[in-house]
Amino acid sequence: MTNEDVLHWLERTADVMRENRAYLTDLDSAIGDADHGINMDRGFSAVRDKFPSMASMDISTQLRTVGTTLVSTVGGASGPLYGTAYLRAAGATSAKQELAPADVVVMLEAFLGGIVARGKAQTGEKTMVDALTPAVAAAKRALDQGATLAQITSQATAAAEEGMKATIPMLATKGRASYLGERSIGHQDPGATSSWLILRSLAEICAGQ
Amino acid sequence: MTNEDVLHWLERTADVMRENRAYLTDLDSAIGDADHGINMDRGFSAVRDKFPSMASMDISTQLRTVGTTLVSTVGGASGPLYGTAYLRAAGATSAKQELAPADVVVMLEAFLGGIVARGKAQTGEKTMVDALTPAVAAAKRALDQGATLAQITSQATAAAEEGMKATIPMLATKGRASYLGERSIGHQDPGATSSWLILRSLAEICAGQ
Amino acid sequence: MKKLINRPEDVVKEALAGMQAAHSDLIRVDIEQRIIVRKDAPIQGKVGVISGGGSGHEPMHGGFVGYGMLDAACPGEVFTSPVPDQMLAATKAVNGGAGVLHVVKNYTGDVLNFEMAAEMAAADGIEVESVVTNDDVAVQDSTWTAGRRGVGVTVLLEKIVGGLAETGAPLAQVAELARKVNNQGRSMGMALTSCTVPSVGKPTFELGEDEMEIGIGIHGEPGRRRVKLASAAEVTEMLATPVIEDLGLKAGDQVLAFVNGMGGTPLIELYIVFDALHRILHGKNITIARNLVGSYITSLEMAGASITLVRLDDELTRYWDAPVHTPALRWGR
Amino acid sequence: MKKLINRPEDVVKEALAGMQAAHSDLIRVDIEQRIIVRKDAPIQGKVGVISGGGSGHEPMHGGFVGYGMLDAACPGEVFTSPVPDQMLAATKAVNGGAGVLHVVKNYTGDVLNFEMAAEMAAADGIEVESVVTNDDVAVQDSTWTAGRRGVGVTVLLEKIVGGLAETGAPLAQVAELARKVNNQGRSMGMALTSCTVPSVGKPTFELGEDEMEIGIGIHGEPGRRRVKLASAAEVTEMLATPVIEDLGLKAGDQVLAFVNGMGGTPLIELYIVFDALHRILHGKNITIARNLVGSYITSLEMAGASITLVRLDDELTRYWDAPVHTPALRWGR
Ligand SMILES: Nc1ncnc2c1ncn2[C@@H]1O[C@H](COP(=O)(O)OP(=O)(O)O)[C@@H](O)[C@H]1O
Ligand SMILES: Nc1ncnc2c1ncn2[C@@H]1O[C@H](COP(=O)(O)OP(=O)(O)O)[C@@H](O)[C@H]1O
Ligand SMILES: [Mg+2]
Ligand SMILES: [Mg+2]
Ligand SMILES: [Mg+2]
Ligand SMILES: [Mg+2]
Repeated sequence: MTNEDVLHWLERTADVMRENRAYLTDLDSAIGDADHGINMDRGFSAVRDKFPSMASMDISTQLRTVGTTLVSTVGGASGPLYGTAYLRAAGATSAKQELAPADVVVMLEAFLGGIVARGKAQTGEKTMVDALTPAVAAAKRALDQGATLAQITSQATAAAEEGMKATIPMLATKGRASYLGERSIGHQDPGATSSWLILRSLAEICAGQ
Repeated sequence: MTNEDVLHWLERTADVMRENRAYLTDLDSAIGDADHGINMDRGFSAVRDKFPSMASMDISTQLRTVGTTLVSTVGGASGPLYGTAYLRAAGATSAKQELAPADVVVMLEAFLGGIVARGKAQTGEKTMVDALTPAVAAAKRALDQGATLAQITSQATAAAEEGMKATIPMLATKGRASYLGERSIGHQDPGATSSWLILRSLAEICAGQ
Repeated sequence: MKKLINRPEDVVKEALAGMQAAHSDLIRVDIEQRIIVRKDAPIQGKVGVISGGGSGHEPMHGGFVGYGMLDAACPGEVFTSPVPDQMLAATKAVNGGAGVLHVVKNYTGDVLNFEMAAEMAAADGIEVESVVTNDDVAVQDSTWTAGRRGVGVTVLLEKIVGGLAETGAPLAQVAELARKVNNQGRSMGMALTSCTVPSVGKPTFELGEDEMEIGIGIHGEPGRRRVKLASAAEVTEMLATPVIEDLGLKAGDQVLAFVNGMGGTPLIELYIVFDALHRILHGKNITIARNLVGSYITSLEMAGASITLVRLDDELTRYWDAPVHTPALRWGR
Repeated sequence: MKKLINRPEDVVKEALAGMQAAHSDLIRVDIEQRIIVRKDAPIQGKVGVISGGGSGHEPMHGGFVGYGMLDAACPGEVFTSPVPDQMLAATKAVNGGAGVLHVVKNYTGDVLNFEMAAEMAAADGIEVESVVTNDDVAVQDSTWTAGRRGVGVTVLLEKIVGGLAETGAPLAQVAELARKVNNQGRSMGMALTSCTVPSVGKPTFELGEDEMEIGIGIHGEPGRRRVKLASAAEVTEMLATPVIEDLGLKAGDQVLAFVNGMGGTPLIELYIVFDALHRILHGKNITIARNLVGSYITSLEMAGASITLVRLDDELTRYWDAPVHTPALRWGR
């Protein structure tokens, strides 16, 4: 995928975050503090303002710009988490003019790696990690089986959706939801949901290829 | 009427204020501050505590006791107003062992006189005065026509009720309700209502005679 | 009714006990007589300044008892004027031989009860002067009403007058300054919600989700008119304009601006209102030389706010700045 | 949604403008960078103490910026941790060469953002120490959670630590005192009503007319459990008991008792709670040597209260009593 494709992915992500602003916030109302959708929309709106200047950037610089922008506009837990994720993704794609399917998988691994490094969460704690970990695994599997980028990203998205749904019965032990104890059970994690949306946006762009 | 009758009147009044605590407070909610029933019940409950000692008092002392008790327990506008009313009534009945019909009318005049002296209200301002003024006039008329105490007090009560109802269309120009301006129209004045209840209690006692 | 209370009839008594426990360094609470007295009262040769009114307006008045403000306060039942006995007891407790000033908010109940108390005090040979505050511009044509209500200015007046009294000024001068502050101040308030008198158990009035009351008093009385919800900027305009006009403020004037919360409105909103007020006054070239932002004269848990402006001169500014040490207001010591 | 606001997205900005207009004698507000800085910062040789967190908790933290408390505060969006850029800007603005203490409430968002800010400051050669407050006993078995939340103790810690920093003590000592205060303090809160985040427009959670939440945080998060309404005495018991036990208070101990309102609860109710708390502690022979009663760490317009107890020794008492002059807390000058 080219830097133009990456820009399309980011544009799609920004639109999706706006469309799901209320939905993500409702999820956060149930087990958090009712701001996840607002946070993500605020962050990606700031990213949107930079799209004009991003067309001429290479992929790594594009992703770094997203990371620094999210860090400095989102706040909350998701700001440093997604910010670090995009910064790590930028690191993993430096000097690349195009991303082959393998490069995209490496990028997704780095993305997840950033969130784990920053948040220290493991799977099963009812966080973004529960959507992203199976997604990255699925992407790797598809790659090994020689799948196309479209197949890789759509299988990653499907896995992320499963992982997201799997957070519903989980007892939160990280983040704000953990304060609820038992009462966190039965609600879908907002961050796992935004992670799925980010991957779904990627798959939609790659579907074209 | 004897000091025993007066005590019955006061006992009846105390019961009626308790029964109408919520009703008077609701009326005060509409155009005041939602406490008239609470105030009257608090005051007459304090009076009730003094009933045992009041049996041995003469009429004037009984009424003075009510006046001072109301002054020191009711507060609000109605405390000084009714307090002064009973104190004036006490003055008008001093040294009397029994009250003839004429004496009762004099007592009621003094009662009204106390409220007017303290509150400076005229009829038509949507206050207690609008119930008590016609009541006293009716009592005088009945007395001149040689009516019995039962007739005098029941006609005074009927006039008070009319006066009370007549406050509904009035624009309040005294007391808290006056702050509402036009919005005070269409509501019955709480104080006029408690005044009517006081007279009705008297009539009920005298009906026996 | 959702309140942190025990039995409704114990609300005032227990709140007083709490104040005593929290502020025993400043005040003496007589639960029986229902009065809050400055710990070092009576102060010989100093004019005693007392006030009182219904409870439910906390911190007013009990929270203003202490050095440089009130010598005593008489809390009545919720929204009900205290009784003359309390005022007389307070008057006696603070009389240091220089006489006592009664600061009375203009409500029939407060006026009549303080009137009786003043008569009793006079009978006991205590010199008493009464000053009635009536700053609420929401109440118009006072010939047709009980007169404008005493609201926000009362708080500022108690501070300023208390500052003068602390200097040992004579009763006549203290009363004169009190009248001056009242003349130089105006207020107007609004409510987003009603409030519930504990012993009643239900809201005094009902307000729709999209409605607010403009021109309310401080006892949950309905306001002068009910209008659709508006922005903080519009609400501030609705409150500030009549205050500015009634006070006849002109470019170049200096004011003490007081944005008050009604009890249920958080500070973040009061600062937004203050920002709006600041813009309005700035636009008219009126300077906010001093200000007070917070919930100081409340109506139980009512959500809403009021705006009070007092035209300042050197004398008022000096005594506003003078040291004060009470549970609710403290500076300079 | 009934609030005195304009556009939801302008709430924080306009509240900051209001604070600037009201307190320009004490603070400097940088609306662009979203920081509130003590007017005379940076003070050479003095450790800078900063804090920050989501907005909606006013007066915390901005109201605590001034002499003897915070050097700067970083307000985030409502209930959302500020971003590292703000914290870095505040850190630079208050660095007088003696280093900067970051007071961080234990929420993942606050911790992660302050962590990034500290990394950036270190890169700029500024010495930073971070202290995380985690006093909320409503959060149990912290091995299974993000750890206890930082709530009421944060306010008291900022005052006490600010008092020490004012003496010119070195960063290590200031940080050590901060950790000591956090170790000696515990809190627990409850809600009678939910609250509404302006940009959301509806209550974060729904509560029945006869229900309350016990063990809430300060972001409108639902509490640990939902129970039937109870009296102030019972509620105080529910909050005080776990605090007393977790802190291991014994007869003879002296405490700083803080009864805090959540934003929509009026002072009269807080004094009733303080009265109940005073009885409970008195019964256990624990002395309330110092106290604070009022709404200092709030959740927008939520009705409710929290109780914080800090075990006092001479050092903590000395710096609690030390002069402070901020918009929200002032004494001794
Ligand atoms: N330690 C962590 N590791 C990974 N993700 C986390 C962690 N803590 C919280 N999250 C994610 O952050 C989401 C909440 O983000 P957001 O609501 O924007 O921040 P905040 O909780 O500060 O309000 C949660 O739904 C969860 O998925
Ligand atoms: N100046 C006055 N003269 C006569 N009656 C008055 C006057 N002012 C008020 N009232 C009466 O007092 C009643 C209100 O009494 P209450 O509610 O107990 O006191 P408050 O108004 O102080 O709460 C009114 O309904 C009215 O009848
Ligand atoms: Mg959140
Ligand atoms: Mg009334
Ligand atoms: Mg009343
Ligand atoms: Mg948040």
